[in-house]
Amino acid sequence: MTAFQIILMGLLIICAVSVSFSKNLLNSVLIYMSFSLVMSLLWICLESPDLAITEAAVGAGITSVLFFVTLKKIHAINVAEKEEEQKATQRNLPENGGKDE
Amino acid sequence: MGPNLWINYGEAVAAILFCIGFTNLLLQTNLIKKIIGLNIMDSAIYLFLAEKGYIAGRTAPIVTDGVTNVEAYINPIPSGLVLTGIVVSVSVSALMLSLTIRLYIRYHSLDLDEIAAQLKKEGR
Amino acid sequence: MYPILLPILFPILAGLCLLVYRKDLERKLLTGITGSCLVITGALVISVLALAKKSLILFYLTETLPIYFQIDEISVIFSVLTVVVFVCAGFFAFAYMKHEQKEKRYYGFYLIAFGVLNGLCFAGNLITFYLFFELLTLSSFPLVLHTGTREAIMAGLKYLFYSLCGAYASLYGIYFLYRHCDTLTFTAGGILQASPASPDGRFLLLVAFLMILGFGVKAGMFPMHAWLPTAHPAAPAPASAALSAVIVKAGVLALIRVIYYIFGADFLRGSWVQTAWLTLALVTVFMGSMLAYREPVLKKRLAYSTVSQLSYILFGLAVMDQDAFMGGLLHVLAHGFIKGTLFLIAGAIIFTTGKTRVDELHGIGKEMPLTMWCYTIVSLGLIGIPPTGGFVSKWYLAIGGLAGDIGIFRYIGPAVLLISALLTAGYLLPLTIRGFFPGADYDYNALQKREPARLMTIPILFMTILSVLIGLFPNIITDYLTKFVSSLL
Amino acid sequence: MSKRKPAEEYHKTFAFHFFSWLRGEKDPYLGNVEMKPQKEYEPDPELHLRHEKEHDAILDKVYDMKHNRALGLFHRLYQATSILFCLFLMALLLVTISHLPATGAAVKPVNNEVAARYIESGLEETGAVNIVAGMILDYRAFDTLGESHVLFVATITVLIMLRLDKNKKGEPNPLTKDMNPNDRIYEPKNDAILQMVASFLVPIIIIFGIYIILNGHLGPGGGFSGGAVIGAGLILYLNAFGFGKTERFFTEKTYKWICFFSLSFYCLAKSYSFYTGANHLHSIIPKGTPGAILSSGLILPLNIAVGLVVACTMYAFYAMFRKGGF
Amino acid sequence: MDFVCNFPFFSILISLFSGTICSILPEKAAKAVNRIVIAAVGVMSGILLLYLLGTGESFVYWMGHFPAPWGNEIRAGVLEAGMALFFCIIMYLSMAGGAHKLFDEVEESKHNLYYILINLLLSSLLALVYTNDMFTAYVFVEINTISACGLIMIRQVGRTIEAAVRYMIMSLLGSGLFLFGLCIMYDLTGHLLMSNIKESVALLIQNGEYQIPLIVSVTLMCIGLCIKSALFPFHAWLPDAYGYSTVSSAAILSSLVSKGYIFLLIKIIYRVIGFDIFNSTRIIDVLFVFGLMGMIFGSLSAIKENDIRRMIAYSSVAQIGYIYMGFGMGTQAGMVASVFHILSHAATKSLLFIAAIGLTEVSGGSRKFIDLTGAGYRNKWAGVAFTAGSLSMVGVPLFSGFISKLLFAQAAVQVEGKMLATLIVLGISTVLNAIYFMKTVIRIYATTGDTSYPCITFKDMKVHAIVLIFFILLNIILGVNSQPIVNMIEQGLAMFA
Repeated sequence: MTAFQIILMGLLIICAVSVSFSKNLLNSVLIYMSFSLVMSLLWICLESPDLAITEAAVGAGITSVLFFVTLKKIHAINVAEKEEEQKATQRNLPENGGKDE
Repeated sequence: MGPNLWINYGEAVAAILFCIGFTNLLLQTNLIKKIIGLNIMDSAIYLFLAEKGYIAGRTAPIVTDGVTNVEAYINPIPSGLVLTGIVVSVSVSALMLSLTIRLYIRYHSLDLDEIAAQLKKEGR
Repeated sequence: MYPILLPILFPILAGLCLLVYRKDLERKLLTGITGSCLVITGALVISVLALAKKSLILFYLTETLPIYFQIDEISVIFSVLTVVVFVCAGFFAFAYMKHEQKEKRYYGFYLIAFGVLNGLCFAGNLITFYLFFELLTLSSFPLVLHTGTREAIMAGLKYLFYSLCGAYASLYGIYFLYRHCDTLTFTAGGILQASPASPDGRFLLLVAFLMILGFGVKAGMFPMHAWLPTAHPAAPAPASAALSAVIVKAGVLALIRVIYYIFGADFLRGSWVQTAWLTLALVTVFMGSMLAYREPVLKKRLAYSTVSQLSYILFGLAVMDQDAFMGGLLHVLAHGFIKGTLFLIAGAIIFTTGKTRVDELHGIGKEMPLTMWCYTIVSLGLIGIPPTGGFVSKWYLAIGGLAGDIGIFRYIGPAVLLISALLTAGYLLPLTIRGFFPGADYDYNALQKREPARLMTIPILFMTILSVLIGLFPNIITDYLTKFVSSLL
Repeated sequence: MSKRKPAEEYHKTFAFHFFSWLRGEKDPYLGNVEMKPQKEYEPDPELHLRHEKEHDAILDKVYDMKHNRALGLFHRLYQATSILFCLFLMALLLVTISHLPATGAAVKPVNNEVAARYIESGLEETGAVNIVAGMILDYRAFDTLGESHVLFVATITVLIMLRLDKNKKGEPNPLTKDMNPNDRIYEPKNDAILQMVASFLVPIIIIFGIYIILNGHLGPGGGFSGGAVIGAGLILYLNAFGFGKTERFFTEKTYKWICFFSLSFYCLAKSYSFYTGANHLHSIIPKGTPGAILSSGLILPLNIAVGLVVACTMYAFYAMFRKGGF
Repeated sequence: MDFVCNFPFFSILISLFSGTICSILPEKAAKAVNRIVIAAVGVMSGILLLYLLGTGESFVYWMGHFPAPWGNEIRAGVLEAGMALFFCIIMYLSMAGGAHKLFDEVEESKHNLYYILINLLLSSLLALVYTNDMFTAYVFVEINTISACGLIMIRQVGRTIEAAVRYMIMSLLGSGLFLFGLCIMYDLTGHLLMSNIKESVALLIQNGEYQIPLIVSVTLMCIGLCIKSALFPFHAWLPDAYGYSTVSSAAILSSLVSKGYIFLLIKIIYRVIGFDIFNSTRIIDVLFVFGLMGMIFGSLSAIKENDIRRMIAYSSVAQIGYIYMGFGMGTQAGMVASVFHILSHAATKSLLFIAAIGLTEVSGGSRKFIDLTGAGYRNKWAGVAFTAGSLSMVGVPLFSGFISKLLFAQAAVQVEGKMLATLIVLGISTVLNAIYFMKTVIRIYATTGDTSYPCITFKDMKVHAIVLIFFILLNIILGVNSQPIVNMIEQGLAMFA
């Protein structure tokens, strides 16, 4: 069991680090989702099934869904070209942002 | 350095995760990533707590076959605390995400510094 | 029930009512109300001094700190001065403020400042004193910035800043004292038990110096005198009369209370604090006279003169000798009356001619002979020519300085006083000379008598007469004070 | 006096400053404190406008991240200190952890009489087979009461942020007018595969959620996780069939009343048990036989209440995020 | 057990429950419920305070059927009851004083949500005050944070949303650190209940075990709470949050929310770690230094500020610095001074916020000093109240600010090492206070103001004026009648031990 736990923990750290360095928001959210799943597995190993169920339902389920909806709302889920476009407009924002309001 | 670092590797991982989350929360310019960092930080604390309750060789605290012996089960308290904590963290993330949406709609940006600059420009 | 509170609360409440009342009053009614309030307050003060019980504990602020009032000889002197100057300057203001805006606000704060000053005179312990000291600053600074011009507001802010800094410096003194004394009640001869040589005592000397500097701000002592020449010209003339004659004396009163009633003269005598204080006082005396001598604007010149003359009093206090102390107290009265008169005269001149600089005032003596005669008489008094009030006080100061146990200052002190008196003649008399002898090129045809209104001349005359009376019959006051001064020192 | 300096030079000397202070010309406020508001004492609209424009220009310059070196430097400094701080924190925590009692050991401060009593007499005192459920809903019920209100208050804040309301005249609020009311209209509707899968999966998910809730005191799970599962099922249903379908049985009103009744029940039930407990009164709620579905006193109804709240809240979150209302 | 002992429990439950009830009520009813609840809790706390002063002993109250280490507990002593009473008074007055502005600033349909937030905030404050259990404290800290965030952002302009995000980020950092510290503490002692933790900590100290984790845990909890209560280096979120939210929110946030955390910290110091053990650590020195820096830098930022609300907000930073400086002295007297300053600052700061709104109302809604010129004449009551508040802040005798400064100075002269620094900084900060508050007072009473704005008389703003009068009275009561209150604080702190 210990080896399995260590592997899971390594995965956790990898997930956490790659969330920080991933460029794409959608990727980060997906990685975070897998982080939650790994966490719930780890909790099964630690003999806490209550936590595992809750984390699976909440962390990997509801929270991620909310993240997705947010990304949708802020137009971050897009195909690659649109993303480039998005970035270009974002860069221009400081100039015209004030006037728009 | 104390004697138990290698035995407490679970907690050590929790501490590292906590710091990664903390750094994300402090340094990421993107609000979404800040929120993910926050969630990672919270999860790390819960992992820490769960490790505290774990006792090698014992089972989950659900009474099986009427055995109510301390020797049989792990410590139930941390699990209870973590359950409460998870609810808190999901509430907080929902709140933060809704704030993010409003902020984006208003300023078309997810970077707090950029938003602050826009604010200064607007309101004298 | 508490008669001692009446002269404090009555003007404050009356002033507040004036301020709070929403509509603008008719001018006659306003001056009538203010005038009667002033007179009533004056009567109340006199009757309290004569009749009422001499002390009162109002309530306890903390366990050992009551709000406490008591009346002693010092209170009597200062409150008599306050009453005379405030009533006179108040009546003067009825004529002077005719064309100013927001008269009601002026009178409101004027009355409040009157009440607060009475409270200051009657305060029986350091905390009560500090309370009224702060209130005095706050209630008098609207008077300074009354005209609302930019200069006035800057001057008011400067006054506030200096006064608050000084008050906080002294507040720290109070904090430290509070640790060493069970009570902060004013007791003749001081309440400190520690000897100046002990470590505590050495620390307390520092505290004493801090408090002297702090309260010295209000009395215009050297390092922090700069607010005076800014605030006086900016304020309306009756306000500067009150300011210069009474309100700056609050600093003197504070120093008397702190040095003679808290620390005790014996504690400080011969210490470095006394030396430093003497030095500062003498520097201020000389510097104030020099600056006044160079100053062309009349009101500013008078303000520098105030700086200089106040330090005469401080010198008298710092010598810690019976005669010098007596001289200081006499000078409080004499300078109060004289400087009040001088500022009122300056106000009358500005009011009728609109001129502020001394060199513009050729022939003013021909135009306003009565006013200028008063000016001449009180100027002579301030210079110290007998038989006016200034002579007696300076005489006592000089005697005390020579007799005092103050080392080298025994010679320096009187010398500086003498030089400064000459300078005083130098900066006050030119106006008289120019006023009465305008020179050959003066156009006598354009001359017109324009003596100011009676509301202005009567207060001026009254105060001039008082200042002369002090000089003629000083022994009424000295007899009253001798016993008490000997008990104090 | 023999050599006179030119005025400008003289103004820089110490002597000038000293004498001007001596004469009281130096002003403590001047140029430091009071001047700014004083300057605009009598507001001149043109001047005012020009000041504002200058101010804008300055701000543009100051906040121009690309060209402003000082700001960039500050930024880098901030990042460096943050990273250092985090590394320091990590080191500190690791050192701390190395001194903590060993994981997995049976004898350490955590495993004291408190845990022992929960395990040994939890079954008879609370009637719950799942000791964790017994603990959070009976022994430490106050925490859990607080926890459910955390969720409640979070919903309230999300409502404040995202609910699109119209004012009395029926106009949308100007503050939220930029918000896109329903973003589902841009998506393909009536996706056959999704609907097929959903009609098959949603009942199973919901039944599973109900099972978790009802079984909370007997096995792993409980109101919160079960509620979250049901909420997920509802969200799936919504995605497959659209708001039109869900609004038939679930509107804001429904949500409000379900939430209100569940939370009130929760509050009142727990108040009763707190009150009787504190005043040492006998509670009339039967414990039942451990292991049966209808057992363990208040835990089952409380789980149901929490489950309802959580399910509705999760759905409400989603609906709010999606279209700003139900 | 007397019936009165149920009151802490009742007050927490009533306010929690009223939050739920308000969710289905229309706005007017919600407002009524809110007022009634605050008043009822206030009355109960008052009765409880009298009862406790009578018995002179604190008591614990089981939350459930199980005693101390097994079940939850709340605890009431003189200080707790007094704090609860005071919080209720301030909250009621702030709500009443800002009520008329609420309608301009918040969407109509969301008014009842505002009252829910207030009710829940009250219950969380009460729980923080009464709790005897660390984890309960954590849960209610979260409720407090989220509802405070709601109070900030309910006025939905860009500024407040941005401020709310900043506030949340800082608060969540704080909560995370606090929870981590709590977990370490739990691991070391095995308890979550304050009194049991204290016993175990004393035992650990005696045996010399787990010294490093203990210190780290205490430090983490302290830093967490400091961040949440906006101690100096962590105050970046504060000016926007206080400066742009609705006026009631600003008053409540500055005078109650941060004070709730500070009170929790006091409880932790006394009831969890032990006063003497806490004072033997270096943490107090750090708190002391940060407190001093906060006092100066907060005032300096306030001087530079050109907006009246933000100026008052920055002054809060300075005042919180005072409180932490009192902690940092490490003496009983310093602690008493800090607790008194909590009261005095709460009374003064909410007065200033409520008065400031009265002034801006008659200046065309602008908060810039230029437009406020002469506002004191247009709205007399607000002008007078602002002046009174300023005088209290500056430390004029007869107002509460003077007494707290006196207490701080008195406490400082007992601590040899920190005396000079304290007194110097206290002096500088007081002078700075005087500068910016007096500047404002002069500004609002300057004669050359824009006369085109309307004047407001007593009739137009009865409630507002009455609230202001009550606030001034509260200030004067604290300033004049301080001795009984100080005695009460001392008694309450003694009960903590």
